[in-house]
Amino acid sequence: MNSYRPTTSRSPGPTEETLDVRDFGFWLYLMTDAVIFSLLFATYVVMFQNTATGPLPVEVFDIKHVFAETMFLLVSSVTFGFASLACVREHKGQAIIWLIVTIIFGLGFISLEVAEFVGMINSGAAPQTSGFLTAFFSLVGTHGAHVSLGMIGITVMIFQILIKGLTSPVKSRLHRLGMFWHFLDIVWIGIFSIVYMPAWLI
Amino acid sequence: MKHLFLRAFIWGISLLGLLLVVAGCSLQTSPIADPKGPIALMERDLLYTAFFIMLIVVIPVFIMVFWFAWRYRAKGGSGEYKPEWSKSRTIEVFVWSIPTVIIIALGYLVWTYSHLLDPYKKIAAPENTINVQVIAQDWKWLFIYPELGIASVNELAFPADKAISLKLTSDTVMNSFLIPALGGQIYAMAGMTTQLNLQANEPGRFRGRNTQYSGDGYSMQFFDAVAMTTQEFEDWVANVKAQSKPLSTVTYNELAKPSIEHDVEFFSWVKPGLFEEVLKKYARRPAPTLRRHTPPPTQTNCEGNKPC
Amino acid sequence: MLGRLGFDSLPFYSPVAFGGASVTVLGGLAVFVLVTYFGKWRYFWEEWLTSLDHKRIGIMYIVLALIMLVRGFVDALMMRAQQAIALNNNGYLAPEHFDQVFSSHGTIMIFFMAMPFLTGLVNIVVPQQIGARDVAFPFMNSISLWLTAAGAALVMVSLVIGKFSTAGWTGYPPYSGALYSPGVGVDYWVWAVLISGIGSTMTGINFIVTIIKCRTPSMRLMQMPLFTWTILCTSALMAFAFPALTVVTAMLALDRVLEFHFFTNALGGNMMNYVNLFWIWGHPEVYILILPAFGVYSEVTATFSQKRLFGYKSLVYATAAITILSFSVWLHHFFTMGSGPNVNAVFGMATMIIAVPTGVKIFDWVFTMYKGRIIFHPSMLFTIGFLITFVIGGVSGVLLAIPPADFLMHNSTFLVAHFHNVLIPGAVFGYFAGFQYWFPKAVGFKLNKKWGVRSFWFWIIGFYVAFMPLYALGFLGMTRRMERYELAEWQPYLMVAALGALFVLMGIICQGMQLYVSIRDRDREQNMDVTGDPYNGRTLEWQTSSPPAEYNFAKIPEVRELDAFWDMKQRGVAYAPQAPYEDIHLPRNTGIGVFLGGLGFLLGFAVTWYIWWLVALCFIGILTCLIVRASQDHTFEIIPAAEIEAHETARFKALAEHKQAPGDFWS
Amino acid sequence: MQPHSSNTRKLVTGFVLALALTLIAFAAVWTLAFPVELTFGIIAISALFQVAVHLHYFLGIDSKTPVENILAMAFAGVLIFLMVGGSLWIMFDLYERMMM
Ligand code: HEO
Ligand code: HEM
Ligand SMILES: [Cu+2]
Repeated sequence: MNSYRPTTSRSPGPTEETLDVRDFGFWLYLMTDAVIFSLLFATYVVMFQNTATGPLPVEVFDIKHVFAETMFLLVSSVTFGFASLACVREHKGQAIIWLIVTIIFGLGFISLEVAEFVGMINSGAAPQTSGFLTAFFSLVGTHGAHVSLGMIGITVMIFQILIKGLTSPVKSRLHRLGMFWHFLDIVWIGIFSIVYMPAWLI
Repeated sequence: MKHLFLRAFIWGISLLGLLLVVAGCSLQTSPIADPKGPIALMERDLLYTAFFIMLIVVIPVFIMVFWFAWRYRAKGGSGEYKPEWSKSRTIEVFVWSIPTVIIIALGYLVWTYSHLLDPYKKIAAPENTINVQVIAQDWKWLFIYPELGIASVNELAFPADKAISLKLTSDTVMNSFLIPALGGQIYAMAGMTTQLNLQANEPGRFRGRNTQYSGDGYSMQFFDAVAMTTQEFEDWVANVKAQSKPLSTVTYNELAKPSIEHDVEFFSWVKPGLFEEVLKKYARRPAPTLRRHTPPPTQTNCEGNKPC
Repeated sequence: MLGRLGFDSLPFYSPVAFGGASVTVLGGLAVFVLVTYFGKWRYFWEEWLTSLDHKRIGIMYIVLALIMLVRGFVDALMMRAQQAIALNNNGYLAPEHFDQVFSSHGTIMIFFMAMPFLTGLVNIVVPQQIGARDVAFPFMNSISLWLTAAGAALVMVSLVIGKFSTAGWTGYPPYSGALYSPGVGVDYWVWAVLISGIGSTMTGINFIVTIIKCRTPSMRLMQMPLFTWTILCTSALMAFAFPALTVVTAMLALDRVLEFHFFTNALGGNMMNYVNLFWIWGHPEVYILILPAFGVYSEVTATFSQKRLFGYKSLVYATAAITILSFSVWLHHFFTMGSGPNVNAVFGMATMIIAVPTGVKIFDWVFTMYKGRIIFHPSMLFTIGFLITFVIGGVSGVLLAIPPADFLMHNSTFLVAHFHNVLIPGAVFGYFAGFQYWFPKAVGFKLNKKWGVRSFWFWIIGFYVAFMPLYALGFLGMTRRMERYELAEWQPYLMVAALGALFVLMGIICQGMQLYVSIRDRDREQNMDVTGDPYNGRTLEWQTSSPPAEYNFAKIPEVRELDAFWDMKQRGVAYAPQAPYEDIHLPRNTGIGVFLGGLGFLLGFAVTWYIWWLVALCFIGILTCLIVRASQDHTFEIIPAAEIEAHETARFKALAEHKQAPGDFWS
Repeated sequence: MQPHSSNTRKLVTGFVLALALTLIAFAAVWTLAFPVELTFGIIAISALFQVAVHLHYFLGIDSKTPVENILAMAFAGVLIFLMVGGSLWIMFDLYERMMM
């Protein structure tokens, strides 16, 4: 290989154009993630009657609990929205505060979910108990894992804002993280409408 | 050098011709090309029909490829050269429409024959049908004759003048049941029942096997399907009954243990409901009575605590 | 501490296994020693492993594919040898060993030969064909490469430590579940497939964005070369089909490791759903394999017929139609599972509809040859071989798509013949054609033609001899995956098939010779590709130098028509001076992709062997890599205009001095 | 990038709408005021609307969104429909034929 290699290297950051390209790429990633979730949903629907010797859905779901989880997640979506707005308006401090609020609500959601899972497992409704529970834990757990990852992302972004300030790469990352966070809220709509609510009706 | 190539070529061609003739002969009597039952026959004819329909487009493709490659070769080709020619409405219409028409024809075949040859469809009236329950095990097949109360391993006997109606399940991994000469293929899976209806034209012995890879003994997991005259079948049943070997839950569990190249074996008595018992081992859903939320249909007629 | 890992994991249980392990270990050692001896570690690390240059990544993909082709082919030879002799005896491979061989053959050929091969071609060619300087996400590209390599490494390691899966490339449960396959084999398979699959999803996203967003602004969609079109569709398939594979293998892993009940026999598992989910990915996958090959054939027929591609628009629409349709047919892989006639018929008909756009493509290539001036370059030979042979495979596919006919043929060697018939003369011939075609572009010198022609003849004859008997065996009722059999009438066919495999072996040896001879003679005047346009090409990749500068194009090209470069040559502006030059931004090399690949490999290995502390460490490591990378802003470097000018001036000077005009290689 | 077009008002509107739709669904299930079939309908419709609300007010999808993003979403939508619809059709058909 005698191909040409440059010798100089100043090191610029990404241009606005590359950031725009990244947004589209991230959007596509979200679409592929949507495929993952929809297949988990399909599997859940296929398996939710396969309770074998384990409990029925209605015996393990608690509507108040789910309602609280829903509220936490919904509010966190809005607070992230406020963080994005603050970021557009170049209010560094506000952005950080809103992000912290978002994490708090996210944590609230996750702790409720963990409490729900632990409670179920302790009452003998573990993922190993039946096909239904396997499908349930996997679907809802995958969502929970995404939310946790999102919170790690928010933490990283808080530090980036503190250290780097609201530079355009930072803003662009925050924007994509926001897309991720809002997307997870949409998945949650699916979860309470398809997983929890029918259980109380059938 | 040239001679060498020529000789090798001639040898090659003659060898090929010989092989094709031999192959052709042995294929004529192959279970697929020479089926022994009405279902397999229809399936084979369907295969052939579809193949011949497709030749309508396939042959022109062959001819055109060789012809064009020869005629328009750069060195010595005689065709004219038109480097900018790249569009032709007429050709486009043809290349889209002819395959479409063929596919419509094939689609019609698919629809009608899928319904006609649905493996669940009974072939004959109940009194002309013999029911067999089939359980796939590692690595053998158990055939239970619920009406006769007998069972056999690795031999499926039935009278040639009756249809057989199989209900299949598996007591191990996924298996696939196929008797090529009689046609039809269906999976056998634990906790589920699939069905297959077959018939033989005349008495004969056919090879059947599991076609879904299932582990060490898979290659030798075959059995004989034997179509018999009525008399032969009665003798066979009598012979089985004379074995005085019962298939109880205990002996069943013994049988179900993995074994390779299991010999043909007969059971003179089968515990009633054994097939269902095996199915229930893998129950996916609770019994309907456990469902709190399906209101019992009789509820409205009951008064107070009185049983009804 | 080491989970399930122990001394008994080493392959001392059978001489064949030990042989395989030794070859693997010695091969790895030989590479290590050679590189160390020549002191090339630094060079490899800085110039290759950490490179984000799409052309180098492409070359590394193809090197991986060629190595895995050899490995997969050795497996094939072993199976052919076994089946040729195993009439009423155990042959030389124990059942359990034979089963590892067909499983690893299928897995390797699909995931680690075909996928890297096509991804490599895509990487080298697509950005150049659309006048771009790079892919949209160069770093992600590097991750994809190294995740694929990690998967391949897992399969290779299974030769040495532990055993590979025996569940086939499809891994159907409950057989692949913990109850029936308690060893580490299926875990190796799951993680190899899962990890490389994530890489493929990323490749898909990357190239969708590259093609949509990074084309030269003057190129409209309907002016994109056909290869680029097929890659756009392939990428869409990759991005949207691979998540299904991720889901289904992850579920299988959960079943195995955490005793979940997705697909178990008992407690509410449902193995039918595995089959369903697997083929939701599996069927689009076969079009992921074939569409890039279709793209190559489109380029090759036009170039070597020295003529415009016939029916460009039809070809584009046909490709798009195949893309969507391929998501609506997956049930044809399990007609025999017991679905009702309505379901079977609808999916059967949907499957057949794909024959229409495929047929249109075939006809369009045939009419591209019509009124052309055909040059029998090896890549054109592979194309003609494809046209004839693929049709046979396609027709057998359509036969299998008729549910009642499939009842006879499902799981038989007829099916094996079908899919090799579409995979080898369909997909693999396409990759070979592309390899022969773009080789000079990638490395700057031409491939030896004589050895190329020889390898073609061995491959095509070998193919017919090896696989036509399998169609016949299907009629004789032979099933797939048999390590022994008891019907004597099968044996002659199997012996012929083994002979065919030997022919293919000759073909592979010829390819090796071709590479060797070409590299040996690369400095000869007539072998060097000075112009960058050895075949009088039509598309933009032939405008760059061979090998291209890191930035591909000093100036982003101006496209006016389909066959943009051809058009430029006609207008006499193909090599117009391009000053003044401007600074160019390019991504800076980084080792994080390599680390991520390494961590992926370790993760897979650790889960396979239940080494949980290592799993935790790997997770932390991966997260750290990602956070570090996500916090880097200055990931680019600038190539100053002066340097570009110097380089381009030198190139134009060489072009002017060169005696031949572009494209005269064949005159 | 979308944030430029979004503002506080939009966010708050979105929040109120989403909250209302959530409450409707939960209330319908909690109170069981309607027949089961109707409740299912309510859940489905409010979920669909809520997804739309989130897409528009939070993710900023509107007529100014680049066409390739919309296309990607439509493509994903079609494929998800095929995969999920197909899976459910296949699997429930199989259940029906195999559970006796
Ligand atoms: C590159 C890979 C590839 C390609 C391109 C195809 C293409 C096709 N395949 Fe095949 N396949 C591939 C790879 C596989 N297939 C399989 C299995 C498989 C099965 C399941 C069989 C079974 O398990 O019982 C069916 C029904 C088909 C059908 C088809 C059809 C209809 C096409 C069509 O796309 C072919 C279209 C082409 C045609 C038809 C020829 C050209 C057209 C002309 C000339 C026009 C006119 C023709 C007509 C009008 C008919 N395939 C398996 C098995 C996996 C396993 O079980 O391990 C693999 C790997
Ligand atoms: C080049 C010569 C090749 C030979 C001689 C060969 C031979 C074989 C053999 C003998 C089998 C086992 C058949 C059986 O189950 O009975 C097999 C299976 C298979 N081959 Fe090949 N093969 C070749 C190339 C390829 C290529 C290039 C690919 C893919 C791109 C491929 C993909 C597969 C797959 C997917 C299987 C199925 C594995 C399984 O059953 O799980 N093969 N091949
Ligand atoms: Cu398919």
